[in-house]
Amino acid sequence: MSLTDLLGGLLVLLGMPFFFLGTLGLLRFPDAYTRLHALAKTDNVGLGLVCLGLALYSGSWLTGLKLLLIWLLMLVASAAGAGLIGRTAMARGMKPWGL
Amino acid sequence: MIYLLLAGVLFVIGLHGLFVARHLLRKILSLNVLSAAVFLLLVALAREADPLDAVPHAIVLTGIVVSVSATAVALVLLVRLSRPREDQRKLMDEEGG
Amino acid sequence: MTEVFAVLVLLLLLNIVVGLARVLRGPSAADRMLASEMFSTSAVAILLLLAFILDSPPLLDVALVLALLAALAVVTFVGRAWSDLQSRQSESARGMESRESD
Amino acid sequence: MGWLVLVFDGLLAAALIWLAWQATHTPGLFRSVISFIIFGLLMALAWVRLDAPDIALAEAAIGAGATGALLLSALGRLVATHEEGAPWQERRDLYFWIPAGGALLGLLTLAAWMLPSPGLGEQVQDALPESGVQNPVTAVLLNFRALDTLLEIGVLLLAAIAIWSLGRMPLPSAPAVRSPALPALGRLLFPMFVLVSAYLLWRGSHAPGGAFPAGAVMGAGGILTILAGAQPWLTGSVHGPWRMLLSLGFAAMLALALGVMALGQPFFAYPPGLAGLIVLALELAAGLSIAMSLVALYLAGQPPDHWEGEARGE
Repeated sequence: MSLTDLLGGLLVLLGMPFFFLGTLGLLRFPDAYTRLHALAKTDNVGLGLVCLGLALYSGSWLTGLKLLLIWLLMLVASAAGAGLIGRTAMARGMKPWGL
Repeated sequence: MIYLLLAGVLFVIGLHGLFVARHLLRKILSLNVLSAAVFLLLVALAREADPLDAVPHAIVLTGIVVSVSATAVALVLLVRLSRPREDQRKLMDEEGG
Repeated sequence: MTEVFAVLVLLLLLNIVVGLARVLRGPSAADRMLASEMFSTSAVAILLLLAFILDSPPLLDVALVLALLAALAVVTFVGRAWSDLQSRQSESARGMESRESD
Repeated sequence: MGWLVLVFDGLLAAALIWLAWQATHTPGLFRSVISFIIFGLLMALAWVRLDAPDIALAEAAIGAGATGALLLSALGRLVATHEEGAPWQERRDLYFWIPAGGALLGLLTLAAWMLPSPGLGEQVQDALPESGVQNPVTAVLLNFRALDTLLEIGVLLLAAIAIWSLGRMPLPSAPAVRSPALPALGRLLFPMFVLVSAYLLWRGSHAPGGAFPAGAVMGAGGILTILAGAQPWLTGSVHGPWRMLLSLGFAAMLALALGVMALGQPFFAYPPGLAGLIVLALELAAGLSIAMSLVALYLAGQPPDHWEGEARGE
């Protein structure tokens, strides 16, 4: 097993806690706004680390580029989605927790 | 084997929903669950063969598209049905004039 | 390494199953939508890992399609399902959240 | 590794059953629709487990994309989104349903048991070199069983016509909040949709992909741009004959089938040597038609001849 393989696997492992914490946040946070925050961490950091790790692990440029594209698409979807849901929730008069 | 069982259970759930659900949207969802169960059965059986049988895969691909078209038509009918009477009359006036 | 990945795939699936509780509890439509978005991220990660475990590159394409369409569900939800509900029932806005949550 | 696979399958099956139950039997229409969308997502994983990446692609594109969008918009347009009373009818139905369900399940198992076991895998493998493509599923769809595909595209066309015949499309309501993110998202993602569907179409000849996923991804892209405020491309007098593209796939396949018949070949038997080219051309035509039909299905009615939306500013 080469060094890049090991490093890739390590990065994937490092990304996993973000998924679990994201679900924990989804279940435990008090309202939609805070849950939005938990979700964004999973989409951005968790998936990002998994993609980066697998790109290192695959050792091929083409696969790496595809993984990067997947991550970027999820980033765009997550960012736009979070903004849209947040704004709409505000406009509908949903009160943020603790305010 | 698990997937054959799964197909069976989903089939029963879908069929039950299709017959006893009150709301039409729920009936449409049940129909989709039912078709998913049939697709699952076909593909799970195809996997038993060696080499992998490509024909059920192609048939299921066709079936997915057909079930989407059926769902779309059913949903449009459902939405038109649920409009109040005067709303529909207005719509017809617009179209007539 | 693939054994480690296989365990991770299992944990991610478990993650989804646990997260289903949010779909059950709600309370508002947005919370359920967020859960669904979370699952599509997890499913993308599962597919990516599976592509390496099974050594089958087509799964990367499946993940790509899922990532591409992740935006569609949220946009439809915000643009159609959620805002239409509001415009039609804005007069009863107070009772809205509780009714929607059933 | 064995137990890992077993636990994975078990968890997936349990989640699918739970979601199917949620979608069909619990109160709250929105909850049902979301459950069904997640059901589609997990079905994609099940297809992967069943060694069917082609179907996984189509399910990801259609199940998670187009069906979800259709259901959510229909839900938004429904007047009464809450139901009165129990979601299903009386409980005494169970006395009928338990035996009836058991009997049906038994029959289904029996039918599955009696199917000829080896399947057609070997025949497909043997004939694959003649089909002009290397992916067996594409070969079956567009060469060996092209008749099925012709009829399927016919069904799609028929569905679009049926929806148009029901009247004009409902005017899209303005979103409650104007967000700059939405048009930007449409502009940013649309080229990606074109790129990915072209890639899938090209992949189809030698790996999972092909006209169905490509068309579905393209159709989803069209739906996204409509949601982002674009006018549908099917607008009558403005785009005129372009509407005919809806029937392109059906017309092309039928013309080809009759054409080879005129050359003395049987229905849908491609001349050897040209098969690869023909399959690619048909895939392109079918993919375009599938994409446009999905957009037409999403519009839920006949698009107007003149578009009087606010976006135009002419």
